[in-house]
Amino acid sequence: MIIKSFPLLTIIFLFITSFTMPLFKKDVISKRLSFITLSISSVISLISVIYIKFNGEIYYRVGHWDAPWGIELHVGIIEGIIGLVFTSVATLAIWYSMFSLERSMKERIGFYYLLINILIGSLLGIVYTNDLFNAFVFIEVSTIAACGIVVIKNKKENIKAALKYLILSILGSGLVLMGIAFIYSITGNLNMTFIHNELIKIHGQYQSTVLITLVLFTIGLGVKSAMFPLHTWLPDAHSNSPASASAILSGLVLKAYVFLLIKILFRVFGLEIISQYPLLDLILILGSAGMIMGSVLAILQRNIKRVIAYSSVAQMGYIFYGIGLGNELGLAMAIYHIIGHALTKSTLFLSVGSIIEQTGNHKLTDLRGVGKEMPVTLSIFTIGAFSMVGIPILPGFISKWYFALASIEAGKLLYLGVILASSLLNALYYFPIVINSFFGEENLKGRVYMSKNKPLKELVPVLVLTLLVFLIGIFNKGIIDAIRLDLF
Amino acid sequence: MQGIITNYFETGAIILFGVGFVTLLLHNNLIKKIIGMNIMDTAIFLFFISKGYIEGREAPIVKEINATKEGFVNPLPTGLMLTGIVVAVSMTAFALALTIKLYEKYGTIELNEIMKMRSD
Amino acid sequence: MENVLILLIILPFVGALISFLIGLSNERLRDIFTVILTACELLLLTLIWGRVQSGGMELYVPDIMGTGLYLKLDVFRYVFVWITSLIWFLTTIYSTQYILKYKNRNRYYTFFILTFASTIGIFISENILNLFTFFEIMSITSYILVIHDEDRYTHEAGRTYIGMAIGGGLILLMGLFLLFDYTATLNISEIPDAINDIGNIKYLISSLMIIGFGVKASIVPLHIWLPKAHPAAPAPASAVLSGILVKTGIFGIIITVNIIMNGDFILSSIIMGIGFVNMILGGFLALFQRNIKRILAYSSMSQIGYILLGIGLIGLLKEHKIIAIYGVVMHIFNHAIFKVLLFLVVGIIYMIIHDVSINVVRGFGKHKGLLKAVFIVGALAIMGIPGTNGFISKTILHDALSEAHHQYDSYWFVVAEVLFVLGSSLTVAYLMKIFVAVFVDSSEKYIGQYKDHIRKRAILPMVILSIMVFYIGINPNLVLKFMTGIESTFGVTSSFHIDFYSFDSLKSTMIVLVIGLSIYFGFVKKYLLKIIDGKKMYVNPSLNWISLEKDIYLPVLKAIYRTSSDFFHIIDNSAINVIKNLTIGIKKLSEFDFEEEKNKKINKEVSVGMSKIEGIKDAYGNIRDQGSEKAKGELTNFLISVRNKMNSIIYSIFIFALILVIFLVSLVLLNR
Amino acid sequence: MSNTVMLIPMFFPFLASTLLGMIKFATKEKRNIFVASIIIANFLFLLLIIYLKGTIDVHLFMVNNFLDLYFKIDKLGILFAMLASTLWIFTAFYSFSYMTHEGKEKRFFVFFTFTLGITISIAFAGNLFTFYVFYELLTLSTFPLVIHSGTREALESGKKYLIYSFGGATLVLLGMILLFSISQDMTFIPNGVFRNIFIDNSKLLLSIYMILFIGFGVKAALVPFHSWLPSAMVAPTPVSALLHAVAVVKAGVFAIIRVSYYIFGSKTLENINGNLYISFLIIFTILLGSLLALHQENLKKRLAYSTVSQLGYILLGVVLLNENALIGGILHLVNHAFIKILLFFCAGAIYFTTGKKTIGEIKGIGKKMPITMWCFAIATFSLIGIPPANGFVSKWYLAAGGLNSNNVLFVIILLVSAFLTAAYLLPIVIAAFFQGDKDINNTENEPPLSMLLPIILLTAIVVLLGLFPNHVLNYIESIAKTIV
Repeated sequence: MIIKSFPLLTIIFLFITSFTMPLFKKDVISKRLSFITLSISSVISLISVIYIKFNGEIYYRVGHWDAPWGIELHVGIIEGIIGLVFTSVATLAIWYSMFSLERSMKERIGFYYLLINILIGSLLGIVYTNDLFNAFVFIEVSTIAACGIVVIKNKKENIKAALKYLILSILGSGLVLMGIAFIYSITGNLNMTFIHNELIKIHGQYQSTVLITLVLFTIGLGVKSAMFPLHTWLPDAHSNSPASASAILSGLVLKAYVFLLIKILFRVFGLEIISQYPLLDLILILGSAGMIMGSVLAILQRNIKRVIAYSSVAQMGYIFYGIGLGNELGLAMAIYHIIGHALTKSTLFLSVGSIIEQTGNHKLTDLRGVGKEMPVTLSIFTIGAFSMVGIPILPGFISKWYFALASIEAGKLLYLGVILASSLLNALYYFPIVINSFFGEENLKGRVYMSKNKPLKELVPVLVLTLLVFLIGIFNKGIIDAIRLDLF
Repeated sequence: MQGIITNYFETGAIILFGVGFVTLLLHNNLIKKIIGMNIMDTAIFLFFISKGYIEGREAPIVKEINATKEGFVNPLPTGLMLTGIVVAVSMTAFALALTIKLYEKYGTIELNEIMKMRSD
Repeated sequence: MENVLILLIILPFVGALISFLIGLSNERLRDIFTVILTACELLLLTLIWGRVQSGGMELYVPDIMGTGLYLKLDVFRYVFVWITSLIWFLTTIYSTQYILKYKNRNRYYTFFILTFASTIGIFISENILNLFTFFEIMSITSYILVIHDEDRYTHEAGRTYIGMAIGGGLILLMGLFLLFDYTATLNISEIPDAINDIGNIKYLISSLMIIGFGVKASIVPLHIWLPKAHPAAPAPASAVLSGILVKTGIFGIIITVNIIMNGDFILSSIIMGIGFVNMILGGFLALFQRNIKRILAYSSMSQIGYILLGIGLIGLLKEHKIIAIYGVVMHIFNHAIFKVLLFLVVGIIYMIIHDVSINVVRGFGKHKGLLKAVFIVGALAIMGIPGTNGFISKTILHDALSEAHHQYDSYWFVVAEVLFVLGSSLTVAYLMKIFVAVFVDSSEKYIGQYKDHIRKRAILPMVILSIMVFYIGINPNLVLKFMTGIESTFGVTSSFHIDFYSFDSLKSTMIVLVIGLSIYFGFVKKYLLKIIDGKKMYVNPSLNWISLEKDIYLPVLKAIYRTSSDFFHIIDNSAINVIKNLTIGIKKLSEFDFEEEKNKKINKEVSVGMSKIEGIKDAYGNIRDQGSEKAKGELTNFLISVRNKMNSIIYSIFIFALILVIFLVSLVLLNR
Repeated sequence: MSNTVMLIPMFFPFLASTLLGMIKFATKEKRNIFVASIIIANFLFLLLIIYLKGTIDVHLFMVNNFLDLYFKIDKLGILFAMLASTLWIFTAFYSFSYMTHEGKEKRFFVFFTFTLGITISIAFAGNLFTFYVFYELLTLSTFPLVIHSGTREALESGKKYLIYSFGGATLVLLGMILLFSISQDMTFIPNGVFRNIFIDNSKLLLSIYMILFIGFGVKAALVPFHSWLPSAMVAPTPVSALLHAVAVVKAGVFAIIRVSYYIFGSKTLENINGNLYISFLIIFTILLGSLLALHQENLKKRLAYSTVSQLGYILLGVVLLNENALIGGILHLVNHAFIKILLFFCAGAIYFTTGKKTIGEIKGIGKKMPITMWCFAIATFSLIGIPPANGFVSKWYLAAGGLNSNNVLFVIILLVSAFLTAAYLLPIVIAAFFQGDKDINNTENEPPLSMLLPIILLTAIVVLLGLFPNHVLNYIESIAKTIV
């Protein structure tokens, strides 16, 4: 069946097209190429999701080697959905950037699209692969690509941010590699399924090795996915890149690593093994700390993009929170939150991007009353903000609700307070933005209605994203059920 | 103690890792930091490869000595580490490139000095 | 036929509105209309006298005001209603003259009639909740009469009046709540049976109700509104306030003590005690007053004491209570007549010289024969001189007292007899004071007759009342016949006979007169009449005495008000304060964020940009003011450097290492 | 499927308000006619559906046990919905004139209509989740109304309103989560979802109840979470009136009734002593509201604090857990709605015609605007609870309820507060009618008819409700009988 090779196909397809981009002199061509390839990948991902839905998960052996030796791709429904979300968000982000990227930067346009393609390809690789070392390679590729995107604007903040990101990422991947070495040394396998089977048998003899490995993976991937105290690179990196890049970095890149962490913790080791160590509690604590501190730090920011970047820290906190709960529902919700947040955060970054683009201001104080000038964009932003705060039916609310239920299920009632406090804090920094831009006599003085509105065609991708946000919220039941079915 | 001496490869790797990490931590000079990272990477490679090596066995490319499976060491770690080295080199290259850029913009590669001149 | 009852209420209610509407266009027509209206009411009542005598009337209108409207008219109630109608009829006639020079005449008539309607309502309600309803309406409508002048004094009086009326109403309501909760009925005739079974709580209930009604009846110490409100109102309004409205409270107390509680001994004794206090205190304070209206107001209080005494006696006398019943009702009836008469006389004085201070109007009445005559009639009646109606009711009450003395044979009743006489004597003394000052002393200022100021329609009511005073005094049995049957309401059927003009009663009257005159000459003339600036002036030393309102009630209320207000102000802001403090905390953290920029910009930034919650500016300001600038500067710098370091590459790596170590150590430790 | 017809009165306003926002009207009159016809039509829809369909329900959108948008028409809901729609009509007409002063009328009417839909949805919400959804939406849709004037002060108050509301909603969410985790059912059923389940962990139940109560209590201005309400007075008068009378604070109270009697059930609450701890807060609420009202110079703020204390009465009726008290509570909910909206309308009319806001300024205004002030006076007497006005009837039942549960203290507080009510409202009336310069030119200066008429009609309703309360009373009694 050709469909079984679709996952690999998307990865290879994206890589190949990206390498051909430098061949073309004109930026326009790479721009369109990137858009076309990404949209094709999304269609393919959609097909594979549908296929998986009806025929079960795909195990695909690369180059026909059998499992323990060759590289294997494993695409279940979760991977499928995440892949679909990644490709479609990327498509929409690129669609958006097709109109706007030139306005914020003059050079290296073609290079940007090349990096995006590589980045998405490698992220898909991280999501799909069933091979640890393969995952490591994809991590490194994606790191380089992501750093490249950060530094695509030739400004000193960008360079510094990229360097910080790079150094921490290298450290993280070093730990991951170390972890892989440990795992390999005790199991002799790199294929996740096989490692798991092996570990079940032998983990009793290698308790401290397993423990150290767990820590290496958690920290290694944690730093890449901005687990709370290790988030320091994130705001600089995300806030300085172009809007579409921020959307992808914040919405997708972080999620790929955290998803890999989930795979390693629960597929490679399995709940049985990790529940012997208090690791999950530590993750839960850090997750909660992230939820609170991310928001608190966001309140203190004055640059709107930094606010949203810090909000990402808080939202990643939710995902770690879900992982840390260590029960089925928590995990399922962590994955649901990956999806929901990917969409919401991209929406937010893209709408803020267009606001900054149109007004040239990025300070909160300068953005007052902007709702009158660009009501459509700001309405989109408002919907995103509502989701973050947790207004019912939007995905943010669904996540919070089920996270809460999961923590009750796990018997961790006190942590409910964290969820509530964090959503209140979310309200505390999102609402003033919304209110000050829409309302207020002083704020609206001198603003002309719809004067800075973006043309509707440029807003289409953002509108589509908003629609997706709603859909994810409304059809949460199906998604969550599918995730739970495929979880272990 | 016995274990440390027996597994001298691993011991060495860990020591190297520590050296690398400390270098990374304590030096303000960006180049030295990158060197520290390289040392760390090397430590990991050493560790990984040592896992693949068994005393007295041959590499699987040497055909004459032992044709059986037991005669050869596992070639996979070595192969993996080749990939790893490539990745590490590219990373280093990228980091160095960024360092040059940074020097262009800030005029120094001492991080503590850069820290003091916050732009915003 | 039963529907007449509802007509009795609706007629004045609707009439009030109609008179308002008429008054908008034609005042004269309105005056005539109101007079006719009250006349009709009086006529209607008189017509149904026979019917009431033969057994009373009842009417139940369901589905209104929640409980429905339950009206009842028996002889007891009929006496109240009839005298009310009569007084209103006369005062309305009087008003058409008196109120001419006032503003807001239309409003006056509307509320005058509304008060009338609600008063009728009070007297004929069988459901005690209906009674309460009308009681409250009356309080409010009469308030508007009290403050009719709209000057500072009337407003102050009005404030006391409405405050006490509403407070009293609520206490009464509390009593009713409890009553209904325990007895599950609101019909006055059913309560006595129900209340027997509920234990001592009935004393609480009845005390609450007595306090509630007692405010209106101005029992001590709830009387403080009365001497303020009565002088404040226009004379016809004062007349009805004193003559009728006070009686609504009395009516309530009679209902409570003698019907609901069935003349409970303890309660009756207390009421009797209060009656004496009222009697003596009212009379005593009346001696000092210089405002004639206020003297009369205190006099009302004193007369209320007699009525309360009678109410107490009804309870004490048990089987023989019929005599006390007649005494009480009779005195209520008579007091209404002569007190209204006196107020109307004062009203005439006021109409002419716009002042009623005894020092100003001295000698006014020396040459005014008719006025003098009517005043004498009223004065004699209130003193209880034989031949007037006051003598009749006081004699009955005195007989009742002797009867009780006879029945219980206690020394207390000796004291009581003495007090009774003293009370009457004080009455003589304060009336002498008015009479001598206004009608005997001479003054050059007031020689004319002022005939053109006064029309016949102002004189007529006074004449009618004077005739009634004498007619009842001479022919008491007529009134007794009129009242026959009131005892059935109290569940007794015996009869009684009194020889009014016996030697004893005449003798005691003489004693009273002698004592009264000696008080007047020995005390009033000597101590209260001083020569100031070459003129004889009455002084009022009681102004400097302790005043219940100013020295006790108000300070206590104010203290309670202040402390509770302070307490609640704290609570009011508690939520805000908590948030404020939280934000101060956050602000402190974030302060360095602004500190980087020039100091001037900070304040702008804070006020414009970051103030998320109200009051944050203050909070911020506070921090800035309080903290010593230098220390804060260092702290801020430190915080800035911390934050910058946190964000730098070097420290990021440190954090990374730290977390790694923490994870490893804690896992290792926790695992073991 | 025909049951879905009941969604019309809920969703018609949404649709209509969107239309209103999009259509460009030639004249103000046309727009006013449009708004009026929307609101009246919606009222008719409601009547028709109640009349034709009776009590029906519909699952609009059911995902699972929890995510279930479920609407049900029951008697309590009908009461609330009718109250809201009736008052909305009055407010609409009142606003046509009033809002000409405030400007930005179109925005006002868009949100105004929208809020109607939400309020009716709240009334007919069939489970706690649905309720919660619309409860949140209510905050959002009323927010633009609160900050209508757009001044700094308005924005600050708006923020306060939002923060308090969301704080409360967050607590509600927490309570809902806990509740759902033990009951797996959040449908509003008379006598509650616990009627068949025995839960022995009474402390947990109690804390859930407290959390929900306080969460909803924020909207119901429960002390110490009330301070958003006085600050929200910067809103235009029709908005304040609606906020107070029915839309926001009553939604909070309504929620508490739903939670107490339709989720927990009176028996469960009695078992867990749910009412005991709450009642302290309520006593504070009543006393604080009425005492602090005395300190307010601004007329609207005084009314706001008065609302705080009156809401205390209603809550008291709800938590006493006996039939009389509940009847009193619900009746007071209705009565207070009419009285308070009337008071606000009068205050607004004064502001509209003379621009006067504080009590010191309005001396003698009764001579200029006698009709308005007469209506104000009647409302005042109602609120104090002087018979035969309607406030008295509800107070009577509340007191009876208080005594039924042997709480004399409550009754005393009720009366003290009534006295304080008199103390803060009567001076206004007195000052308006009997004080002020006598010599100034007393030409009558009433507000325009479209403002005066609602005032007069509402006064008529208040008086009629007081004189003939029995129909409403019987209806409420029938509700109370099923749930206590």
